[in-house]
Amino acid sequence: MQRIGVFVCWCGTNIAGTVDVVAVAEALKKEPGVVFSANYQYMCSQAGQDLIKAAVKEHNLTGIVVCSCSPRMHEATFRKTAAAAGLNPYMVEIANIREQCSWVHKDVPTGTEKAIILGKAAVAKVNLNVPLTPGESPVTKRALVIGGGIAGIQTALDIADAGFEVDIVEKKPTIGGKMAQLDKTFPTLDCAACILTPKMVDVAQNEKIRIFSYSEVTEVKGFVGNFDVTIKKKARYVKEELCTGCGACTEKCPMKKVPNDFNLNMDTKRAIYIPFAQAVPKVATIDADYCNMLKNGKCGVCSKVCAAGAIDYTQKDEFISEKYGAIVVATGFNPISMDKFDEFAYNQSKDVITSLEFERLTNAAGPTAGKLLRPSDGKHPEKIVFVQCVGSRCDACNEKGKEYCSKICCMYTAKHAMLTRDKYPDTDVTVFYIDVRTPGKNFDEFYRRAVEEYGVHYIKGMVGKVIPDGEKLIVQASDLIAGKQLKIDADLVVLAAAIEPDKSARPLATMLTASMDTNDFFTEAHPKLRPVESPTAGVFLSGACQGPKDIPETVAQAGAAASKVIGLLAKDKLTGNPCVAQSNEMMCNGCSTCERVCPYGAITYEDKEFRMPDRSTLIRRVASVNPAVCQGCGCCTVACPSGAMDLKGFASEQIIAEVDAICK
Amino acid sequence: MSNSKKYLQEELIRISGVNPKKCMRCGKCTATCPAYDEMEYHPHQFVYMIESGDIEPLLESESLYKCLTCFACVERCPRSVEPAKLVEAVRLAAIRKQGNNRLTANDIPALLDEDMPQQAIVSAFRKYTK
Amino acid sequence: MKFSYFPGCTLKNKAKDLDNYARKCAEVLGVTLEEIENWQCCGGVFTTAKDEVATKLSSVRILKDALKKEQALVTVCSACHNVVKQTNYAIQNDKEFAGKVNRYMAEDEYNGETQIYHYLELIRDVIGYDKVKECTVNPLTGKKIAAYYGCLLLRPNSVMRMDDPENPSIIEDLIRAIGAEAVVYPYRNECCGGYVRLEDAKLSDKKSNAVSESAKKAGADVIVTACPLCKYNLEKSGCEIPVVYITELLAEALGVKEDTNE
Amino acid sequence: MQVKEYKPLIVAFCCNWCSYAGADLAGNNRLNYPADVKIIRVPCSCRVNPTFVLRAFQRGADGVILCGCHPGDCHYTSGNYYTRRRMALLFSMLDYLGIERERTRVEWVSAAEGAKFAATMNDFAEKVAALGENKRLEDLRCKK
Repeated sequence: MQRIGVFVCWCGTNIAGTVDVVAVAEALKKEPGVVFSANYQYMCSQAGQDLIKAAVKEHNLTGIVVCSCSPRMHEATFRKTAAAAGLNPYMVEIANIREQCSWVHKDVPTGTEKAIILGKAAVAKVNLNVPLTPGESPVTKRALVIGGGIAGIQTALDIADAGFEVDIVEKKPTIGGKMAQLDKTFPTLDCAACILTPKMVDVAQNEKIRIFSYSEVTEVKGFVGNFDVTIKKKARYVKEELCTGCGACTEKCPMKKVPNDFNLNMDTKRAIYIPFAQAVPKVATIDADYCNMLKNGKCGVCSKVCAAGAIDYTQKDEFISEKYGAIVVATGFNPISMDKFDEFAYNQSKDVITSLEFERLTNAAGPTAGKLLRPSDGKHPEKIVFVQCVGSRCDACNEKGKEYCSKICCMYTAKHAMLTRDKYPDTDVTVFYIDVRTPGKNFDEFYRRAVEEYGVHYIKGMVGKVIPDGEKLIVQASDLIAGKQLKIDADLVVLAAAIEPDKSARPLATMLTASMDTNDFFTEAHPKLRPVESPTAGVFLSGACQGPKDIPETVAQAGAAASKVIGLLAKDKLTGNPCVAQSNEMMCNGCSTCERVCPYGAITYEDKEFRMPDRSTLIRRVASVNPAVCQGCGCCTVACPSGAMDLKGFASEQIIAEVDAICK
Repeated sequence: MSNSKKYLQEELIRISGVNPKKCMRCGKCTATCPAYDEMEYHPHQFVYMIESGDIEPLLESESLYKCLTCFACVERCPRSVEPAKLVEAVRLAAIRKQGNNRLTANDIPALLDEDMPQQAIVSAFRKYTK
Repeated sequence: MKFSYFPGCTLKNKAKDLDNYARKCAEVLGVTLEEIENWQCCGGVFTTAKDEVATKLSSVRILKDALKKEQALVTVCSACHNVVKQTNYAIQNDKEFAGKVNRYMAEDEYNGETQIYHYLELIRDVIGYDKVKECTVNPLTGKKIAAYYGCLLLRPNSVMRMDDPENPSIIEDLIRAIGAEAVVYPYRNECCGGYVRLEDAKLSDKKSNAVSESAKKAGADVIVTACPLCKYNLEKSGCEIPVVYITELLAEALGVKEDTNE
Repeated sequence: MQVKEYKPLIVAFCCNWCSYAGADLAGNNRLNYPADVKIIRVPCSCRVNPTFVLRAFQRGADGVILCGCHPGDCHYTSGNYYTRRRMALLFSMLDYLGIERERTRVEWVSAAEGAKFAATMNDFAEKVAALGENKRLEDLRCKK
């Protein structure tokens, strides 16, 4: 039998105004198990807490009921008080007689009657409370960052800076991501490579950071603090540790017609290649689809010219298992395919390009060495039309595009238009827009400069059709302000394609049990207050995998994700919520129902040996809850057909006791 | 909006099955319309004017009979507003009124020629006459 | 292989070639087209209005007839195809409309079960271009042919589902299969002016001219179409290169053209 | 003869993250609802076993209401979907037993919807009061 103390708070007149606190204390004194009852003006004050502590000592209390404000307000306070008095903090229950009683009822008899009932329910529950201890689990002090773009790079650097080990897994042969492909960055027009490549070098040189390039995550097991991850290192047919990145092989390889994906297939590379000069790691990779040696055993040139002896045609995919305490997703974005938007003639003319392609065309390291030339004939385009919102802001039932605003297009289009006018003042530049969205710092000023100083012609309207006509592209569009349908003879049309999450994100989300929205962006634990955490504990979000973002926002979020990871890794042990599910193995019939309803994958089944009364042993399949993963929703307790599953702190018995107390 | 305007608006939305509120005013329909030069009110204006209840001018407009029903605006509209269906709804609202038939059987002989396919006459009748 | 076949009214009068050659070619390619009995005109255009039911019933009768014979339905005329297909789509996707339609019709309920092929789809999806190549006895080598799709075959794509509505290839692939050169030009999916010729011939001329000029500029010797109204509008507006039905060229390639000339 | 005023007894199960907070907000804003409503806090609406509802009716409750987060907003991602299905089944069975549908309800109340919480409770209490005392499931052995 418990020895329960009841403490009724007045909360000044907040409670005492509508509830006769003395009567409540008196009435509850008669309840089974109650050995002490008191009332006080402010229970949460130091004096009030001292009163509780003294009573615990004096009356050898084993349980406490506080009739006060909402447990959402002061449950933690009173649990600490109990702990200070030597009681298990989970032996405290709160009867909410303020928010849910005195504040919503007007007269004293009603309020008092209800407060007594609420108090009785709490007493009934405490009678069945048992001391609970939060589970502890160790933390592997290493983080995994999936994706090596600017988001992943920044997160990794920040985590490493705090002294923790970080691994970056990047599916391409080099880190750098989309930012490495950009020319200049808005709104300051810094050269992207000038600000990105030093960070890439920092990553390469940081002792705490390992880079798994040309690699993918293939399996994730475990839970916060204790993830087991399998990483596939794809065969690059070059020994990373031996390759010096001298580039001799990439010059001598006879297979010259390999589409160069780094330049968006606007030029070619060799079958053995280093994506770009500042690649990290600066190691060659063989494209097995094009290499003659790998396809039919005839060639071997790269092996002959490699002074370091790094070429290895027999290399196989390698699987590595690693342990991590936290995982950061930084899988980034891609522009959507333009196949479904051929009214803009992307597949009909080489001179209709996407903005990312334009970025490569203006980049000094790009296919035209930075000269703005038409892909079709290498001539300088005299009239350029930019089309915004291609595939963004589409209706949900429209099968072609995306419902959301891609966010970055207005600004990069203004940048492209401005840079074109700056470098080639004789070029006529027109931008078709629906709305110009420039809410960032110095963004609108930037856009206005494009119009006012650089003379970019902005037209409110949309392009309906691009008609390839000999060397020209006839752009048929609306000018909504002039009330005209225009036909512009352009030399180059640039489409601001919507962006979408990388295709690798969906299978990764499944592996991580992290949730995604309908557009395959990762969802955050709370859209406002926990924007860099996934609802799955130990999984964090960085960059455009969570939603369209520009570089400053990505870097800010990357830092925020890193700080959350550091906060987690700084702990030696993780204390969980002790109110977790627990299976009674003697009652469990091994049906797996609970396993199926658990949203966290916290329940597993194992074959266990049981000693029978006749001393024989029996192996039975029973449920087992991982307390570190269980979040305590209790869904499994209801699903369990044999009643074996229960929730600590909210046991079926306790809730029924409350029901009974209320219905008495 | 007056009650009669509201009634007409609801009627048009019902006939067309289209929600003009979905429009984001990009003007792609008007950019794409092959009959633009012949129209007084253009596809995006049909959407906008129906949404704001300013429908009378549309009912009177020659533009109703210039739409080619080529579905280019339906195909290219990013918001699934499908302006051609609204144009059709207004045209029907106009010609369904007594005596408002655009084309009568008596007009046909003058328009016919040796090679004209039946399809042209049948279609025109469907579009211009009730 | 037997299919229900709906020629439509124009093919019985002004566009007999389109019909006759379609049947002849089908026979050569191993497909029998059985004409639906007592069919009525489809109406020429699909009325998008939700409250127009009676005008769509003739299409429903055609579809029901094919269903009764447990055959897929084949159409040739672009306009008929558009009307029948849009009607079928409306029955499949608009319960209220389907209900009204079925209350009009005395017999069994129809819920959009019939599969509809345009003649071009029949060739692509059922017969196959390889079979066409095999049966080609008179390849049209060296001929530069421009395919004119117009609007009705391709749009709205959510209903028609024939090909990429902005960059189609179904006619071009057939042109190549019969040994000719396909000329791709930007106006091939633009409108010819359609029935508006009766209302405003100038508009129709302008639209048709844009198409034929575009084809000519791209180097075409001949324009092919599957729509009698497109052919009429192009010719009427003074197109300088011949406009023929796709079935006529196919018949020429398959060596059955002379037979049908009466 | 003395007529005792009939007051319904209503048990409300509220999830900790949304509805219980919504009830607190109703209190903060001093929005009245009948004292007949007594709230039991559960971590998630999916913690409510149908037997709890039956138990309440057996012990003389006149109405039982479950409140959870809005669909898609569940703190535990999917708990309220389970609640919705389980309770649909339970309520149809209670209906079969002759317990009026109006005595049971599932309602989504977010932490920001104090007003909705109060309005829901007022409405529910009124409907239950109109039905009168629930005797059908009441276990007379439970009566003193």
